[in-house]
Amino acid sequence: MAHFIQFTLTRASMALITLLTVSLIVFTLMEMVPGTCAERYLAFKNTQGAQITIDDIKAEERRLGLDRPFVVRWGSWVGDVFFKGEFGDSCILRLNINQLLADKFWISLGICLAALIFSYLIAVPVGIYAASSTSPVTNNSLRLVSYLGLALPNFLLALIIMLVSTVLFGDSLTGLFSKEYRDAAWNWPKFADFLSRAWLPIFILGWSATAFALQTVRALMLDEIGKLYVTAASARGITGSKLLWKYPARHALGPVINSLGFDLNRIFNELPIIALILTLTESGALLIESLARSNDQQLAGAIIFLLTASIVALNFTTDILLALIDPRVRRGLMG
Amino acid sequence: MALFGKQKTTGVDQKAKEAYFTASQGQLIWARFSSNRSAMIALWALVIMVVMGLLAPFISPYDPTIAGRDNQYENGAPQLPKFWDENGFSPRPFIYATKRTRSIKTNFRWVITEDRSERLYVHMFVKEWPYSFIDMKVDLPGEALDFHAKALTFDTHLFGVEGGKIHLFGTDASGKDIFSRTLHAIWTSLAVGTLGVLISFVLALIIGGISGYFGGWIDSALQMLTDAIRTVPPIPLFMALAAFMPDHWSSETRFFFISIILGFIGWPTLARRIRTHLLTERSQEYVLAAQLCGASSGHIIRRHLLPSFTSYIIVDLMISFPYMVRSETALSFIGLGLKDPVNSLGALMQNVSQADVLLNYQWYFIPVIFFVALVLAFVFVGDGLRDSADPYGGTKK
Amino acid sequence: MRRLLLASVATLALAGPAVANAACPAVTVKDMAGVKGGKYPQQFELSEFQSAANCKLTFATNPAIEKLNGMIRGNPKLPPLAERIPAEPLVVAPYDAVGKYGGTLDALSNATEAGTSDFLSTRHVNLVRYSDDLQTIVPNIAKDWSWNSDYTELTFYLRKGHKWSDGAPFTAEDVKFWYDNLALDPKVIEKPKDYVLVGGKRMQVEVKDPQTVVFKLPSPKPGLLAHFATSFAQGFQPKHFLGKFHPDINKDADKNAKALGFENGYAVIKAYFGNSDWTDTPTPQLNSPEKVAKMPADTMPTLESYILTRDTTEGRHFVANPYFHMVDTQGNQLPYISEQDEIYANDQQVRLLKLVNGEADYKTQSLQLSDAPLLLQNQEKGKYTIHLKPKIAMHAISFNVTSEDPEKRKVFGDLKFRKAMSIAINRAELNETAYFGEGKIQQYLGFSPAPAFVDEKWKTYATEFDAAGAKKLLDEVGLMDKDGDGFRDLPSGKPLVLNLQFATQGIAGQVVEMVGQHWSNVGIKTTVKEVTPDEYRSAQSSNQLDVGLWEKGQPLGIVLGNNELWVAPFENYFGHRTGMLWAEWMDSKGAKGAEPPAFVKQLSADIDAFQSTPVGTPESNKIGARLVENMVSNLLFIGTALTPDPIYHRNALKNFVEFKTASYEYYRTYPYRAQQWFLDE
Amino acid sequence: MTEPLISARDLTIRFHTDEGLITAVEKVNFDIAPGEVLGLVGESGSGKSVTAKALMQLNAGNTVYDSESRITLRADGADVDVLSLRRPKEMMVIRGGAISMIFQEPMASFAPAITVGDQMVEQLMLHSSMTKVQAKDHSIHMLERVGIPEAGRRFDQYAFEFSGGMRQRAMIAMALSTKPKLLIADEPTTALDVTIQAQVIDLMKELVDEFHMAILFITHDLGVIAQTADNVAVMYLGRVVEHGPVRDVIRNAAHPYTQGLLNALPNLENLDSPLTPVAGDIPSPLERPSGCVFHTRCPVFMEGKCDRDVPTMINQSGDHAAACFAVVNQGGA
Repeated sequence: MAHFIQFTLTRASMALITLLTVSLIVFTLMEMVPGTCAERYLAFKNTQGAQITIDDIKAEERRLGLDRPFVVRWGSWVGDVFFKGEFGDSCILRLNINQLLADKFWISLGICLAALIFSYLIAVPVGIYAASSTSPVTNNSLRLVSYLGLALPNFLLALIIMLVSTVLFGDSLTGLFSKEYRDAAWNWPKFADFLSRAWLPIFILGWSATAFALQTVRALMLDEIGKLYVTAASARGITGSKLLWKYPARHALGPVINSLGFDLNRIFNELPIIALILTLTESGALLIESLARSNDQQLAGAIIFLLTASIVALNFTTDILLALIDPRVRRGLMG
Repeated sequence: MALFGKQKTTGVDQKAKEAYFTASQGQLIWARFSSNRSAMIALWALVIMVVMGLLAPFISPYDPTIAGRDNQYENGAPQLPKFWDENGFSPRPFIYATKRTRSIKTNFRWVITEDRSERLYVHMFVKEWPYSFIDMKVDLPGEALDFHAKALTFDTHLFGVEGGKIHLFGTDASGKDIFSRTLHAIWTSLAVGTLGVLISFVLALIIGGISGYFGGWIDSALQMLTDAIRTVPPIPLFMALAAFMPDHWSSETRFFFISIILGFIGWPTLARRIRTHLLTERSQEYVLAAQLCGASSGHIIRRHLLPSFTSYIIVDLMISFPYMVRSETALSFIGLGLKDPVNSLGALMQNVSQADVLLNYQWYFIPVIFFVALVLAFVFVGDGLRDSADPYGGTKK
Repeated sequence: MRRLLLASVATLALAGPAVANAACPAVTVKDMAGVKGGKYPQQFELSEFQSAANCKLTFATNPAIEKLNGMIRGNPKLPPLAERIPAEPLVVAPYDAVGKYGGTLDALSNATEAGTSDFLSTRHVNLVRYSDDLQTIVPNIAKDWSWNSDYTELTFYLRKGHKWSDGAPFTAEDVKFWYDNLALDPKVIEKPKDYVLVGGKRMQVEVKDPQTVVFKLPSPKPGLLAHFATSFAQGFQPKHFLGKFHPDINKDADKNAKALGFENGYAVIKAYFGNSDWTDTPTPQLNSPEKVAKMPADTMPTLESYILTRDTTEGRHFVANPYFHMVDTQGNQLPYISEQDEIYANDQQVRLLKLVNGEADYKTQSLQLSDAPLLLQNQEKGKYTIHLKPKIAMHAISFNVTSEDPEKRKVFGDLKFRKAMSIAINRAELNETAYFGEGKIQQYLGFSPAPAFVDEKWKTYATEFDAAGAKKLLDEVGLMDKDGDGFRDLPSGKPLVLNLQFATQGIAGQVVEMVGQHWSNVGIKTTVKEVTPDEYRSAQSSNQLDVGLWEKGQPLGIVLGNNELWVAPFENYFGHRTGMLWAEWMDSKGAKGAEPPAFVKQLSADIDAFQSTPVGTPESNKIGARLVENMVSNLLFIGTALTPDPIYHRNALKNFVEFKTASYEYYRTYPYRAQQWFLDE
Repeated sequence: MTEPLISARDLTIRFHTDEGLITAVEKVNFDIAPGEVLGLVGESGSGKSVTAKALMQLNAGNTVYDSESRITLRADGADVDVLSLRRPKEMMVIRGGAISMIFQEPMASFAPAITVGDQMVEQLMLHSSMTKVQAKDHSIHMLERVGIPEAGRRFDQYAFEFSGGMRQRAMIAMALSTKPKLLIADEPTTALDVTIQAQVIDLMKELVDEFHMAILFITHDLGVIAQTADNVAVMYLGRVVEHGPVRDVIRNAAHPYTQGLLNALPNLENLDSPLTPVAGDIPSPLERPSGCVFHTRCPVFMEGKCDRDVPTMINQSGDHAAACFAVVNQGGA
């Protein structure tokens, strides 16, 4: 047990360091995005009329402290984020980011996690079945369906669904809430209203994630089913689903769990595009918004950091879980 | 190792063992693969598309860029050559000449009418715009790497019509031939994918291999790196890197750069899997054995560990391919990847995502069909390969 | 559903006033009912109307007004209507019919402060406005105005009993407060905008009496009135409200601010007023949500026809201003429509779908000609109507005449080169393909539409397609194909590649692509790349762009009050600029940057003269003609064609008159009096 | 002689493969009496493992048993037609019930992430009416019995925490814990080093006596057979070419193939050294030789006879018989 605690602690500290590294990467990214916060800030202050010279921008940069060396700015940023949990103001909207994101980020995370669960709910049984079944027909058709999720670019899927419903039902299915709930406080009716729309992004994201998950599960299962211990087990009279789940399935689970965090990342990476099309007013949309359109470094940085943080967290958990179910990994990690 | 597992436990006749000893693993995989119908169909589809892409300039009747636009047939519907109509049969396929009108009444859309009296006959091997199969231009920053190779220039094309133009897949808003664009797009996307996959594969193998085999602090350090990179979503990564692309870069160079980036984004997933696998494998007896025999680490990784999940790597490569192509389209869609006038499937799909197209110019979707086919082909070939390379594939027939 | 319900309520309510006002005829623009027009078209002063129609106007209000007022946080209970409208209300003639109250106007914007101006303009007010002929300036907030003989004194006469949306009286002090304590206070607006200065110098604002305010100009500027008629910048702000937090007005300003949790008074002013005169900046609800509850109001009082009640990142909601100063010819207080609701959708395709669905009542901003087919096609289905109206700005192309690369600077600076590039463009083809043949081929003139003083020859100068001529000119410039790749290289032998970076917000990709092709045809190599508006602008600001690709053009009315199109870099950060270094040279009085050629100096001299000369006079026309000649003959900006843009409104939206233009310049709907729109479901 | 515990008659096994239908085992007959140790000898590829697996129906899904093939198990007086068993329930008898199997790679035959004890208990509860507690006690007892120190602690460990020899012992313990009538040992010692081999073999011998159970001992190593088995059957290319009591077969092997194997016996110092078998290569399964399957490598090959007719079993002495025409000739002489 002491072993285990020690292992947990090492992983935790590793996660923290990872997070720090990430924050550096993120911050660097934000630096690489063309233009500086100063330019955008000025742009909006002079919404009309007055001309902006390069000098104005320089002056504004000094005001925002953008002239300080990179490391210093990173330091202060990270400091605020880690200790105050404060992301500062958005360049464009000139609003406090913590306030701006508020529940937006949780909504996004919720949608993504839902999609993740959705994908494995399908992938695990189907994958295990596909690996153990002997009927090529069901096998292939099952795979075809789930792979379509991968083959149909999900932004296209979203657009088509949206258009069809527009033409047929005159409702573009866009937005996260219907008008009456848009500004209401969270309560059951609002949540219901939310679900009545959120299913679409969840479905689309989940479907495309399924393909990947399914392939992983199937591959792992085939590898495991091959192992001698399975034959040995059946030689001992263990049969049916017990044989399947306790032996190959359980052992195939390791890598699957291992990659959950990054499946989440993959899903989140696609969320913004969907959000853009379905005009979901959550952080995914904001991310694209701030990256591809307004170049709002501060905002984008905050969102990416939050996302990566949640992924690091998930990875940490999965690592622990993995160690719990696979003693070999535990030994391997403890060295 | 995988091979050994096979004789030990599959039902394949023990005597087949000798055959296996004599046959190379490649032959064996192929033997299995060729008997997997879905995979074979996929493979054929793939081959056909690759060839189409390869010969794109030859097969496509018109220059896919704005230069080849048909200014008399914008947003024109596909034209299918026919052999007969009310005016009788013709051995040589033909299409009709078209007239068009536009006004506020037609909502500013060209209304195109066929002139059935005037036939345009399809001819093979017609002379049209010149093209070169080898036309590689790289002008990275710094003169050193810059070069421009141009060779195999022809101006013969598979087909065309006399006294007009033929558009099998119709045309887009500026009158570019979608058929020609699709062919070129397939090639671009294939190239992007391949480059990306190769790069990420090599990286993954090296880093994952080292990390997984040595474990301990090396592993921890490398994990930190991979984790960090993997946790950053690619889109912003791309965004920032894309900002590096100098204006004067030719579209070829730009696309080259993008595929490299894709590669750099793609590796960690594979790397981490390899590592996990190695962590479990390395504690096995035979590795110890090999070590005792004084085999070098590299040798052990190569000869013992990696083969123990070749199938795994194969399927991973095959999976990651469509993902490369897919990220390309996704990025193009939000305007960070390749875009018009570059011909990539992504760029073409960007055009589809317009309400107007969805409602009125459905033939813009034809490239999408190819994209879907391409991805599916890859996935099924991938699965086919993994089944064939897999010890148990035999029992799955 | 909700809308229908309100509508029916409204009809019931209307029965009352309709009878009571039988005395006065229901004068509309369509049918003046024998009443002859007043001093200004389509509107009267109360006394003027009553004498013209010889009747006594009795007033009525929106039956839901109490409820609406209840939605404005912190607004006191409503006094009777008579005390809400000015003693001298502005009587406006509806276009087609006396409307009915109720309903919600649904609007669609890109995001906070993005693509909002067409909607913003529906509630906008200013001292004066342009009438829908876009020629006549007519009163609005101001009852009337007068110039002194040499255009150095502009006097505005305000309305007795005019009140802010919180019931506080609106007086000349509010005008002076805006000018002295906001527009010219560097702590509020860092750098005074060009429009509050005259020839770079400030004016003096004098309060004669509560209803009379005088602008004293250092030098003549007849355009100042036009500015108030077109600008989003309202020449008045609520002193009684913002003053509480302005240290120069109230010594307890900072104390009051701290009480609300702000560091100082300016912070509060920033929270309410923003850093510019722009009128839909985020309100405290958005910019300081944690403090807003303690603040006196969610938004500052306004004179506009609607006042904001809810401001989120998803959208905004407005209700009718119970103190609005306009009534129709039946005495019904405007606006007719009770509420406005704005939602944000940043994706063009999504917005189009919503419009096709009829999910908005009116839209024009960021609708492009290329969207016309789809919109036109679904008019019946979506129960809306599309008008195609000429734009003021046209797609224009410029070369970076002060490029960082000396060789390019030399080439781009060469008029022959610019002319070659202009005639290399096949505008006819462009028009056919990109503009559906709806465009009117024209050179860029600076003025748009072209005033009378513009010589015909300039309108088509260097617009005829002549590839051969272009090649010949390029040879003369010394651009030859040295390395035999089929494209011309710089005299030094370095390859010349024009990288056409564009943002769809500024110009259509198809246009760029085709222009690029046309240039390649004469041997100039081009690459096309779409970028975000921000990338474009920052590249432009840092002088990294080779080719400028953006819309350009302003009407005479604007030019009179705003010189930016004629002084290097020839527009603002958001517009189409070139000659950045010339601008630097002129700003720094020759200390920095590059010295501009004579014609540039001439332009800036002329524009000052032009602005200080009464428009229409021979003198003014002479200067105007010279401005155009210098601008066009030097081809700093290469024009393509004047094209129309779609304007969308749902058929249920009544009293919606066809606009003259689809453009920002006269501030969108401002000349067309959105207050008298009403919904008839 | 006593009634056989299990008997195979005309056992013929084929596989569907990509290369077509392949014959793995052809017309194999043998009996195993209770308590008897039958050694099944042959080079790798001779079909011995397939034969053994057939007894438990462990061969993969693409296996075909010829209609006349019969495997009869006499468990508790009742006859069980093994090959006719279909439903998992019925299989319990032959899988871990009356028959247990231990494999060549002890490591690989334990599930890596499940404790040894867990797997033992699972099996016990499946095949007996024991409670969890009883099952655990019994398992630990078995582990002790096969000589694993601190069995109590080991019970909760994973296979990878065992040493090679210990794993095989544990494997045996698990196999025997359900008191099967027949233990199939598929090359149980090849993966172990010399000293351990000896121990394991001794252990198995002891257990046979103690539990009075039969063993089907599969190996390519006649040396091992010599130490363990009562009877031996030599297989080549899916056919039994010679069988009989170990002594007779080893002393005077009749079949040229058996002779070849004997000549190739490794010296006892190094049991691990690879076999140097009969000259020539085993033919590919695809071209199975006509007539006597061995004729392609036979030193006494007779043109026109061995490659035409299939030799039948010819009795030598007692139960000792071999399938070879040459043998006939000798006998004749």
